[in-house]
Amino acid sequence: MAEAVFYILAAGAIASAILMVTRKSAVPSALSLVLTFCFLAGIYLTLKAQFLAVIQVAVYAGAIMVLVLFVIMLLNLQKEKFAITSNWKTLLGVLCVCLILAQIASVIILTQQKFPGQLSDQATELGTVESVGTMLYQSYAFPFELASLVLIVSAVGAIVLAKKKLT
Amino acid sequence: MGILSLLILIPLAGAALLHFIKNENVAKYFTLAVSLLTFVISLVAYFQFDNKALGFQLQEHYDWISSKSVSISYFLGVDGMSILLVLLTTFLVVIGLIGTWNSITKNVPGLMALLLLLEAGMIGVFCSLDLFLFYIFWELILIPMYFIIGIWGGERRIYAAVKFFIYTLAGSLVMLVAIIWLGVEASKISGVFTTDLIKLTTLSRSLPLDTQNYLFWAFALSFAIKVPLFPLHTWLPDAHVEAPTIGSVILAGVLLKMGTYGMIRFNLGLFPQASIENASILCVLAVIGIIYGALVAIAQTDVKKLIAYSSVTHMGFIVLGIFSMTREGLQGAVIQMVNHGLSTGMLFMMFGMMYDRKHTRAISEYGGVAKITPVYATFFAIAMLSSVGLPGLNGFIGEYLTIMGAFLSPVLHSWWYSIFSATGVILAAVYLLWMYQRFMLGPITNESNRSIKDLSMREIVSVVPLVIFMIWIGIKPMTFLKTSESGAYTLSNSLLGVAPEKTNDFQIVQPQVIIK
Amino acid sequence: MAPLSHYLIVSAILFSIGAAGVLFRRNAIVIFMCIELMLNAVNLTLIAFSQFLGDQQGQILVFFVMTVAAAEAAVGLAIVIAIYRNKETTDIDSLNLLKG
Amino acid sequence: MAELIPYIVLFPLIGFAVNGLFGWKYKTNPIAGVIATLAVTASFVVACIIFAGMLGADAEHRTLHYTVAEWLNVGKVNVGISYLVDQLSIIFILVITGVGALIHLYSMGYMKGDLGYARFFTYLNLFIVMMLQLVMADNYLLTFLGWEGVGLCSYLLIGFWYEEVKNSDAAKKAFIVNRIGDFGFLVAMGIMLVAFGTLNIAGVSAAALGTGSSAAITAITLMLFLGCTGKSAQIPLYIWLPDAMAGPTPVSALIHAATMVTSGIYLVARSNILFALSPATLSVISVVAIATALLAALIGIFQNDIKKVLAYSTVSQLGYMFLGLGVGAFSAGVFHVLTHAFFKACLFLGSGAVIHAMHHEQDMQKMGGLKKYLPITFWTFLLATLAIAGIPPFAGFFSKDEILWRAFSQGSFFLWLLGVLGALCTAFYMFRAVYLTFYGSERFDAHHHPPKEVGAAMYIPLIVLAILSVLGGLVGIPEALGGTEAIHHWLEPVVGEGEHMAIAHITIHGEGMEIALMIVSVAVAAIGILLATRYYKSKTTLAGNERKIGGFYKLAFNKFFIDEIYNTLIVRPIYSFSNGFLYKIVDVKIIDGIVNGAGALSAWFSSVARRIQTGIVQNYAVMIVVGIVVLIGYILVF
Amino acid sequence: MSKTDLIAALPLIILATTGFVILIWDAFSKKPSRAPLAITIIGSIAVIAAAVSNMSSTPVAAFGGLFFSNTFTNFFTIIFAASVILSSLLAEKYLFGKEIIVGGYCALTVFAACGMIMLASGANLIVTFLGLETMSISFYVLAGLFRTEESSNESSLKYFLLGAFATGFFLYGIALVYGCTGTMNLSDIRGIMLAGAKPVASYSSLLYLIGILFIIVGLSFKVAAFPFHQWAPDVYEGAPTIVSGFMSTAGKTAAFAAFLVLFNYALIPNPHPQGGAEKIQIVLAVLAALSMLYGNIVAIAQTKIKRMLAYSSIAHAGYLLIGIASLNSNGITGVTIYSAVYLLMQIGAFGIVGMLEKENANALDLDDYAGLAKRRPWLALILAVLMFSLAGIPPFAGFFGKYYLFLAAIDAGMVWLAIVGVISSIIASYFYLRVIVLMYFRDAKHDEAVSEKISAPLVAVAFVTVALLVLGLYPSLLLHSIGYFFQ
Repeated sequence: MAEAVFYILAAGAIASAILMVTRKSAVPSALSLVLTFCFLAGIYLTLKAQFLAVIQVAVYAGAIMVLVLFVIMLLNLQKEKFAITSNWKTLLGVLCVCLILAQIASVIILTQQKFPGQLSDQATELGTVESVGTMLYQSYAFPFELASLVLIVSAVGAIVLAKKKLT
Repeated sequence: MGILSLLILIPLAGAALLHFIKNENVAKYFTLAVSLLTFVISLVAYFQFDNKALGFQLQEHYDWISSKSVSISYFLGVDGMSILLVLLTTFLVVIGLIGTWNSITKNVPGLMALLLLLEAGMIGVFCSLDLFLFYIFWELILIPMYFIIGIWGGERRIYAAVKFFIYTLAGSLVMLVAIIWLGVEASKISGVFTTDLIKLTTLSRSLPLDTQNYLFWAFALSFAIKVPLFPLHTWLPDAHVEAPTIGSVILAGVLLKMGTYGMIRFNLGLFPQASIENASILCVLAVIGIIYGALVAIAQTDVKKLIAYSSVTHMGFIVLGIFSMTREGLQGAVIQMVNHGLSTGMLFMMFGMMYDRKHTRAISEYGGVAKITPVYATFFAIAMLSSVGLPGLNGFIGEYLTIMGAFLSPVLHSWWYSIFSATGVILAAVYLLWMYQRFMLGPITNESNRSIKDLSMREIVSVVPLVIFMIWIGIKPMTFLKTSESGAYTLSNSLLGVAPEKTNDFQIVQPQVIIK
Repeated sequence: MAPLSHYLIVSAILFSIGAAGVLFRRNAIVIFMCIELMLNAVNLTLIAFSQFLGDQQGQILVFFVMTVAAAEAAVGLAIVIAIYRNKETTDIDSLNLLKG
Repeated sequence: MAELIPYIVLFPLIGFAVNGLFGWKYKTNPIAGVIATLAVTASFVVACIIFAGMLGADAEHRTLHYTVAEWLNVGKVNVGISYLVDQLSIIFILVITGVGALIHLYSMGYMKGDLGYARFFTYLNLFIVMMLQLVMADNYLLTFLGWEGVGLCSYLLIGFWYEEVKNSDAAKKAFIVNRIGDFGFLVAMGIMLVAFGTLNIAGVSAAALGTGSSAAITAITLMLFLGCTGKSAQIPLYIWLPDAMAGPTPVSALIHAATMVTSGIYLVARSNILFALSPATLSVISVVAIATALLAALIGIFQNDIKKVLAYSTVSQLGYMFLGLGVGAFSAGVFHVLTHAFFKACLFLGSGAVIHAMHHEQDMQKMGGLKKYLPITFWTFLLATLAIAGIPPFAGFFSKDEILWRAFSQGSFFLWLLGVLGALCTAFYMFRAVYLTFYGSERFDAHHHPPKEVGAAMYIPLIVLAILSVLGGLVGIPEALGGTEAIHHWLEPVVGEGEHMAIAHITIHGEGMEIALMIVSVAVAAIGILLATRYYKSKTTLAGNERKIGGFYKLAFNKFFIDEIYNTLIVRPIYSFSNGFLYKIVDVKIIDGIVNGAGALSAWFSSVARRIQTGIVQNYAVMIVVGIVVLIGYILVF
Repeated sequence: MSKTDLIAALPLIILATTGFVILIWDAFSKKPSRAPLAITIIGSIAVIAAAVSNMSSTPVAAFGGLFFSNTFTNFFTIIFAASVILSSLLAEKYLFGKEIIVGGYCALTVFAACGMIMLASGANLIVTFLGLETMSISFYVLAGLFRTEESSNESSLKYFLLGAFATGFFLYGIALVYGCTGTMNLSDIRGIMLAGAKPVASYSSLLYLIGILFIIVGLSFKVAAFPFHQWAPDVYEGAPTIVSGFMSTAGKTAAFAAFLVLFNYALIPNPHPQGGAEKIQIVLAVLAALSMLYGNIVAIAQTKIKRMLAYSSIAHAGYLLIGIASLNSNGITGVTIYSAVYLLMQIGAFGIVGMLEKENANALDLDDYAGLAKRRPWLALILAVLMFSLAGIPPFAGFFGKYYLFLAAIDAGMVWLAIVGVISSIIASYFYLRVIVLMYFRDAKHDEAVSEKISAPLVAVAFVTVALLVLGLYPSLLLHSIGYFFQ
């Protein structure tokens, strides 16, 4: 059962991802991406990572993608003609990406016997808000603080770059 | 502080101080004073030097970069071969300065500073007993010479300067790899990465022959470019032609010797077996250079270019002498280095004097000048004859000893090296006499030449010491050969101690003949 | 329960789709979205490893990746806006002032 | 006695130094000539004292050594500035200083008023110094110093009037051709060093005796002989000598007739043991020598320049000397050197007097009838001509005939026959010169510039030399004619051993045969003189007559086109090869082309490689992806 | 969070605080002033002081193994702080007159430096990742600082897109390494690698190697190594000059510090336990070789000085990669020395370019340097020294750095790599010399000599020059302070 759910979600994620990269217009792309994120959140759930599933939806689908859509609308980009470059260089690139996929996938398949066969026993516990939170605020408080630095930087950066008028 | 450090530091300090001198004349006199002081100190060093003692003298040793696994030191010292070259350097700088006193009008303090920097570098090269230190001095010389050619040179000075720089750099970087490699190999044996020449001399012999060969060639390449050995010589004519007179004098007089000095000190000193194995290749190139340089010199229409190609020939003799590895060859090479410094230096300087008057390098613009400037013609003739290798003048001693060295060499299995190189004496006469004829003799073809002034007192003062040394070395060479004797003999003995038996072209029984 | 390898392969596929998108989409914002997809794919790998190995560090990192993604989004969009102000386009092919 | 030796060298050296350093001050003042002449005379006096001493001593004590200083002592090269005066070298020393002094004296008159007066004597003294080094050295290296030194002086003196291209060309040619010879000498020294480990002349000879004949000795001697062909003007290197007549005539007399050109003979005689040990080399010498003698004689027949005639005659006579050496008659060769020095110097000085009187006109076609204007010159010239023609009892007869006799007795009839043929030519062209110059009509402007006999400074040497030309042969009158062969006995200790080895297989002929041959050669000389008289004595025009001979005339007149052949086959190809191929193609195009090409290649590569940088972001991303594929591929595959 | 933890992180804390102080100052100040620069410099000096004092204390992995503090990390901290000081000094003239926020510039440089410290000191892949991102995001913004200029915009966007793309790979690499080792703690990974047994063997060494490879890709991108270098010329050209100087030096140095920590310490510790290590070594060596050759060759054809310096920086990334590829202690020393020296040289060169650009109306073509020696003898002299040093000519420090790197390569048995280094150095000398040729051997378009006035940028470049000479003559100064990192 859980297996089937995973495959359905996975198929959905892949399909919506493909939709995302193939839509000519930016807005459908963005919406497809939101869909992908949701599918991914579902997959996280199958892995019993509830906390991350929740913030996946909240942060990605909710915050980031809204921001992106907002900008798209702001810049009025939906009508643009350009969408896809297709020349031999791009084709070469895409081919290479496929090759990378094949390489990684083959390595994964080749060595899959060595992976643990099922979720670890603590999996359920690990994925909860409580345990992740404890971890973050205790052992990983330092990087948590550092993360604030990243956010500050992005805030300052956004101001520096996009503020309408500087003094 | 030891006397050798002093020799390096005084010109360096002089160069630094020149930054604060703006007046041209003050700068010149200051530089003259500094270079004279250096010369005097080098004389003191020469008299402190004990001809009879073995090994390196006047040593100075300070740790420089040292740790558990790295040992690079500031290590100076001289043997008979290097002290002669140090003397040559300090002497030529003084002479060159006097001889070209009025040639330069543009940014004189700058040139003077570079000249002193160059002097410090050259002395450093000849005194370093640490490969790392040696390399630093070796490269240090590039910078001032590059500027001297590039700023004060002729029309194609930029091309010449860049070619000189990159060509030499190419060689020396290969040497750098070799120095590091050698140090690494040493560290595998002794546990310490070292560039100490004396330590490496013993360590390098235990390396596998392959490695020795690679290292040998890396060093040889670098030195061969500097010498320059055929076919790596093409930077030389350009550099000489474009350089200002003082640059040519120093370049021909001293810089080229760094290459041959390196061959003696490092190629022979560090890799005796590889040297013996590869001597014939280098000698073949040297002999080709001797003949080739001379033949190409015949074709030149530019005096400086002609002298430049004659350098290729002369330096070929030195390389031949070095890789004959015999006492005669090595001694000949050492004295030939001095000789070439004196005679080619003088040729360049004297031509520079003419160039200052006439501003052309084309031989065809001259002709019959001897009639107008007899004193000049006389001195030029002496320098020319010294270069031709006339017995009684210095050039002969060097060429003769190197050729004999090649004859006697047990590592060169043929007499053809010597025989072919001896044809150089014919060709030298051809190109130099022909040049002299077109330059000095015959009717005055160019009426404007009638106004050329003969040498001034200053110029005579600058060339007379050179002539004195030419005759001195020609007639009493042992004064100088005695100095380098212990060094050269020790090296030759250690090399030929590992050499195979000689097989000659002609089977000759060598009887021991003692005739009274 | 699907095996770990399937999770990883799904992740790899998503990653590749994202990477491919970066290569052929011309709109700077869409390219940025593709990159977001790539990060998400990695997140999946991290979570899968984390849960199969029973080690929480993977999930912690995912948390930070999301933070970073947000930060990048802010900066990236600011850059796009700045460009749009000057050139009125977000077509990256038109950005070739600098080359050679 | 030995301690006097350095003074022989010292006096001319002082003369050289004084004139060299201060000569520019006293310009045309005769003081320079006085100093130089006195210096050489002093040295001649010293030589005479030594000679007298040697005469007084036993044969074993006639060898004197003196070491001035150490010169080179490096490894096996261990030579000093040390002198060896023995029976052989004293002859040369006497000739050099004696004839040298006379010629110095003569030059004082000849060069009077020349702007380079002091310079001339400086060079001349230097020449004496160097020539003395050559013959006095006890080792080959010092000999070589002298050898090259005289070459230098020759160069300086031939090109003395360097304003003329012709002169400086001749000087250059002389030096370079000599250098080819010196190359041989140099190589010979190298082989000596390898084979015998010494450069000491006595040492080498002794060592060679120890080893016996060998390839090395043949190589050494051939190489030495190459040196001799340069210095002593033999085929193939004789070409410089006729051109060398461009120098002032005293120079031609001293250097290019009496002394320097005989240094080859000295060298061979000095190394007689080496040469004797190499029969092959001796044969080569004989052949080359006779060929030279004949060729030069033939060319001499039709030359119109009086000095050229003498020059070719010198080449020819040198050929005779070498012929003597080649057949192992070392002392005979040296004997001819001695007599030749007298009569040829006399001839040259005579011609100098003529030229002087004719205001530097050298073409005999523009002379004639000078007998009455220049009586002293005429008579001395005639005596010397008789000597060279081989008319008894003049000096040349004895020495030349001995060479021919030794050639014959060596078993080579052909050498003898060719030698006699040469003698015929010699007599012919020498008398041709006499007739053209001194007889016949005056083919010059006698009214405005009547020729005047030369002054005392010039005719005293002429007379002295003429006397010597007449009497010089007395030291070597063959036993067949009841003589003592004094010079052979004198030289016996030096060259005797070599002669014995060289002529081990001699065919013994009687004295009757020797006398018969003498008669033949005298007859031949007489025929030559008669022919010359027949054709030239009273002829007013000659060019027309000679031209009628046709082809042979053309060949001989143009010196068999040897210079042109050398020019076309050697000089020009070398120059074209150097300039057209080595310099312009190998050096500039290939070697430098590669160097510059490396630079150009990286520049080209640079401009190509930078095209990857398209400025388009996605291309950059493609590059990244491609890189990743390759890297992972590497990890997976290898 | 103990006291030792805080002390260990003190430099980082001080620096971050400095950033916040600047932001606060900026928020309240009305008109542009130089105060932020002063604050930055003071803060950085304090950081250096803290780092120096930390250098000699016992090495720790603070915060429960998240943050290293030892000689190595503090050394790099000092370098980063110094580069902040230098670029602040250089900015003193450069930024004024343009419509930008000085405070923003200062804050972003400081935050970028914070990121660098995290990158160099991170004892956990999480911290490393955060550091990388902090630094990168700051750079994206800094590159676009001249937001009204198209080239600056373009530079910023290119950097951003490609940087984020590369980050994706880097992150994927971390994920794979994590998956194969079960931990992100570097010390633990090192332990596992040295043990050479458990997880890697039981999982997949191939997957692990691919992970490493992706990390290499991410870091190579940051150091601009071939073939991940293509952003660099465009970005360095388009970005404000002093920012280019800062990015191409400090940023690269930080990435190399991370390289050292990740590879030499954790991922492939010495002695090599796995067969895969040789492959990684070859990969790194090949990247090094290609970067050196490509960077130097393409630099020849450049006509703009900033672009030329950008390509030279690609080549220098190659030289530094030699040290990484050597995977031995000499390599560590070499990379450390050379990155310090390189930072001085490159920041000095960009600094002079910035000074001249400011004075001579955007003079950024190489031809604008013709005759500089006459106009500005001191600047020309300094630039000449920098060029010689970049070309690796003794006695300047650039030579010594190269020396150590070649030493490392030969010590690792890769003579060929040293020879490639040599060949590319020869090629490089051509374009470095060209600058000197222009300055000294060619005549200027306008010739009047300008008397040099002492200014902050001049002090900075003069300091750099003297430092290069001193370090070149007495490299022990550096060597002794480095000591032995991973023993």
